Amino acid sequence: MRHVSVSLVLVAVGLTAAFCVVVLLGFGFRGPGIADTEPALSVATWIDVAQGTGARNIVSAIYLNVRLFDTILEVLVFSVAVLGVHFYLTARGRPEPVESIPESSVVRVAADLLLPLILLIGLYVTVYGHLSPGGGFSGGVIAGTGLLLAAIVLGTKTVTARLGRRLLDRLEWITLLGILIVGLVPAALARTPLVDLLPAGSPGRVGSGGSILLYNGLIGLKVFVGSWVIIRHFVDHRGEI
Amino acid sequence: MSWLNGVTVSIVLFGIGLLGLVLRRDLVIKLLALGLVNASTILCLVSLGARSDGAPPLLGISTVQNIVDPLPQAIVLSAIVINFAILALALVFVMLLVERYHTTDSHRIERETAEEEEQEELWS
Amino acid sequence: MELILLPLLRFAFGALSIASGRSRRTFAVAALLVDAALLSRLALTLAGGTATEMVLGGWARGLGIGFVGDRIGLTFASLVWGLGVSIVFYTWRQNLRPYFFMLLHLLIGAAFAMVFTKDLFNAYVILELLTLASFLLVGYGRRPGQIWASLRYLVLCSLGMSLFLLGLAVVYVHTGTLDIAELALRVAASPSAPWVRLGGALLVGGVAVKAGVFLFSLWLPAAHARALPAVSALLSGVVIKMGVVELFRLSEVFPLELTFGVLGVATALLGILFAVQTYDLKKLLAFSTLSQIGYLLIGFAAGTQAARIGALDYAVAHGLFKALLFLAAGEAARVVGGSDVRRLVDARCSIPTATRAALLVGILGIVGLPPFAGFAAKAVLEAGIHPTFFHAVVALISVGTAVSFAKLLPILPGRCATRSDWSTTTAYAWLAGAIVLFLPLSIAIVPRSMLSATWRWPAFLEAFAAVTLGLTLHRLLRGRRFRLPQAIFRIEEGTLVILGGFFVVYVLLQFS
Amino acid sequence: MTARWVLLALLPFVAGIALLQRRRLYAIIGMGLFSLLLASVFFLSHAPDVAITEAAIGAALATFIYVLAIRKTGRLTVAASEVPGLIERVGEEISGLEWEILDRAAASLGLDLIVRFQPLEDVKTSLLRGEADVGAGGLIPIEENERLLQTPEHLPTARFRVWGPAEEASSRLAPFRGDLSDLIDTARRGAPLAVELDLARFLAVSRYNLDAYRVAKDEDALSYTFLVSASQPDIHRRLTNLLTDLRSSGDLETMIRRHFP
Repeated sequence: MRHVSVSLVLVAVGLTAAFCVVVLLGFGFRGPGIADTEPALSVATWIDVAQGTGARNIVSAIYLNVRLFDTILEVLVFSVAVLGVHFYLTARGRPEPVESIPESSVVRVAADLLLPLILLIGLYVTVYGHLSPGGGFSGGVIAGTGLLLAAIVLGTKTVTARLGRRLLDRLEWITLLGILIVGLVPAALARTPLVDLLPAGSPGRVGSGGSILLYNGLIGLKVFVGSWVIIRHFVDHRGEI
Repeated sequence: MSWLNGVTVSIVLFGIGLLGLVLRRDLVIKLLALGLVNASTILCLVSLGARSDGAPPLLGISTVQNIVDPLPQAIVLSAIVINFAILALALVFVMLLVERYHTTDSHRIERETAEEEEQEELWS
Repeated sequence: MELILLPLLRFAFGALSIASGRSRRTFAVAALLVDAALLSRLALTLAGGTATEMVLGGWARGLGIGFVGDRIGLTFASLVWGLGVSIVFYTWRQNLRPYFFMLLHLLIGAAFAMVFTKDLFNAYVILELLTLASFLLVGYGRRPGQIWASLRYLVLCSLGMSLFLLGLAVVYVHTGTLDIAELALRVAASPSAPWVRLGGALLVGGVAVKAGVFLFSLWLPAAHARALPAVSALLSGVVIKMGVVELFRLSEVFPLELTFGVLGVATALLGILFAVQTYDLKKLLAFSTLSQIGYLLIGFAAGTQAARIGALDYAVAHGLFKALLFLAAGEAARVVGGSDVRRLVDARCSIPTATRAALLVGILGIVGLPPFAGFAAKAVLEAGIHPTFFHAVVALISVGTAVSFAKLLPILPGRCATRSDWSTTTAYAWLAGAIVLFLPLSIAIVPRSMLSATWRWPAFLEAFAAVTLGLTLHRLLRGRRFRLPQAIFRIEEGTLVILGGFFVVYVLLQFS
Repeated sequence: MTARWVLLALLPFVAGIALLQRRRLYAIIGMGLFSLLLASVFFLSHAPDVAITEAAIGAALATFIYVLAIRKTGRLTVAASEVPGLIERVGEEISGLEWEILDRAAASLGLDLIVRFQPLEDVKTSLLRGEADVGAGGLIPIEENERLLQTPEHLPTARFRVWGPAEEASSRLAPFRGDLSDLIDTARRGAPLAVELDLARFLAVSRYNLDAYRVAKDEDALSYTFLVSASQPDIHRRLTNLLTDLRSSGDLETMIRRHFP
């Protein structure tokens, strides 16, 4: 902090304070639902929408059906990040050896017990995304982070080898292509892309909610692989864990 | 306590993040501050619908009249992921810079890249 | 249906070029062909009637993400496609990795989505995808300078996007909509409400960071100057323009005339100042991009339909000649081993003839001599500008552009002939052809009546006068260097300048 | 709802304190805590989806990769040859005069100190290769090298020539470059030896049996210094300042007496 010039500090504090005041005064937030005019979209609309899709989780219905295109873009952003991490952290000359810490058997046992549990939680969060909170993204990340535990004990090389390195590399783009293809299938049937063709089903069942489950599964797999790739590179780059 | 709501707090957090971004010279802490700025906008959006008698947007569990606005919740899911992607890539780039310059001080990196630019050519 | 197929198919091609890296060039060509087919279908629909509108997923209007395929969208999509063609040719022999092609596909797909979307949050996500893809492309060469430039780019753009999201929250809480058309109606109903000013300032401030407006886009010169030539061309031709498209869409919602006027004049003059002062070819091009954005903003600010259309026309023209200039400059700098103008002049014989010809066409385009792209678009733009002040500024930028590009003229002559390979030459020829034939091509965006009005003798006279004056000034100023502040390009000062820019927009919105 | 208010009011404090930390690790942990609190606020704001995503991505994954990344970005790597009194392993800990100085320097730079012990001859190579930032362990640099920076002396030393029983003394013996434990082993066995040692190493060896050997002391004005890789001018400046401060405040004397009674 002390290397920063005084004038910069003064200008920064002044501008930031002024910014906060301006935004606070201009925001005009008087509590939820209190708007000057009737809002264009109301909660009731969304409840109708969700009932139409057959999903119980309204957020999922919006996220994976009404605003599916946003989600596809977001998956692309995540893929770009994974690819970027992969591209910039691999081809850097000397790869450092990765070793696990073999000494503590407690950690090993804990990992053996915890890993399946974490993977199971990830799977549950993914599969039940249209019924309860959660979805492919959080499920995939939870499962992917679970693997970090395995990496601590076994080393990243072993974990990658067990998962199958080529499979991982392929899943990376197969899932991405899968998501896009599912979105494009209606175009082949002379409907507009991104329309949900699957039936709504009876709400509350796992098999309900149209294609939300399908998307959740694909995104979950994609994010699981992706977050593992990110973690693997960061672990490898630390040299030791 | 009407002034203490998510929107107010989020704007204060935005300000703190901005200060961190400007005043801390360490790039890792700059990134943390940037993450704070991004997180504050998420808090702002989520808080738009929050109310004390609300209920989560889950059909069959919550009472229908109490359900809070689900749209901000749905869109911030995308925003969270995007923020993470930005952070991961920025961190990788910081690592690359550290490997080259052995420092995370933004001023020093600025100076050294400028010097290098003067010496060597941009293309080779 | 073409509207959504364009981006989705591009994304699929992106995934495919990672999946099968060997056929990445085949996929790039296939994607261009598919795009061409879809764009011509869209053009046929447009020619037959009004703009096509659709809501993704078949939902009701205002509920889902709305796409609109109007003239503006089609024009910009065509620009993106045209630049895509030239980039594919230009990089044909460079043996770039599948990773580069994936990013290229994603960038172009996101640009297609951007020109059609009329949903604020969708625009946010697209802009972020554009940011990330171009961020990684800027750092593609992995030189420390590139890495640092793209890191600054990422941090400042991410900050801008946070401002945008905050503005989106302000707007959403008062209107309950994210659809721009619906939002325009609501804002028109209460134009002087405090939230309109705040929301407008936050949204505009956020997008301005991406759009190359001088106060906000201080990341731009370094990122443009340090990236690979093909990437610089994409940044200047596509990524910046997407910010401009969003600014244009926002100008249909908020009363932004005064704001755009002030920002336009500021960015034009500052950009010219820096461009005149620099002797690095790529930096010169980057600063001139900033000054050219000034034209567009002034066009938006003038308030007449002709000026707005002229500004969009100019955006397309600028995309073409700036891309050509960046590609040719990159080639020249690679051959010579440096981008300092004086060095390029000394070693001009080693620069391939085709490259020098491309530079010539680009310079003629950017200084606005008839019949090249710059002249045609500028004439349409000026025909719509009424306040004399803006007229004076536009004339001043023309002179300034001529001054800053006059120092490139010594590179061009020389009897020595050096051949270059067919792929880069094709890329140049493609863009140069579009620049020469710009006037007939711009029928897509400019009504015929407006076009014919531009072929009047005052416009010709003005163009030649500006160039002559510019050349004279260049001779007078030669050897005189003046120092401009460089500290604003740092990350810290850049952040503060963005904040300051937000206040400027906010205050200006009070008076509109 | 009270819980939500309390958490909301806590958020700015946690964020502010986290961003004020000098050590990056603490700042990262603070922001991880912030994300966790934020996730709880989301949960209490009836946004369970956002809460789960924020907890999984913001609190867990982001914090993990930060923590994984900073080891790389924030450490001061020291290549040292082990010398009793200067820098040596005592059980799990490291102690010694040079260790104490380096520890202080690392703390003031906000870096984690990592010591790699290696034979004396490898220390300079490690520095030149950029594998280490600082070289330590009884270094007496003689020749100037523009790729290595020297810090001011911190302890005077001398040249001790040790030879015997079967070896002849010459005026100049080869300076010792290898592993000290090998030397001690040789001395203990009374095997032939002809080597030139500095003060700390001589003391270390003389703790064992030196009766069989002949010893001569050369009175050159020599001192120990640290070597710093030229790519780390910041660390060099900090070490130099620290040493000057320690000397002027008399702390250095106390430290020397602690390790060389």
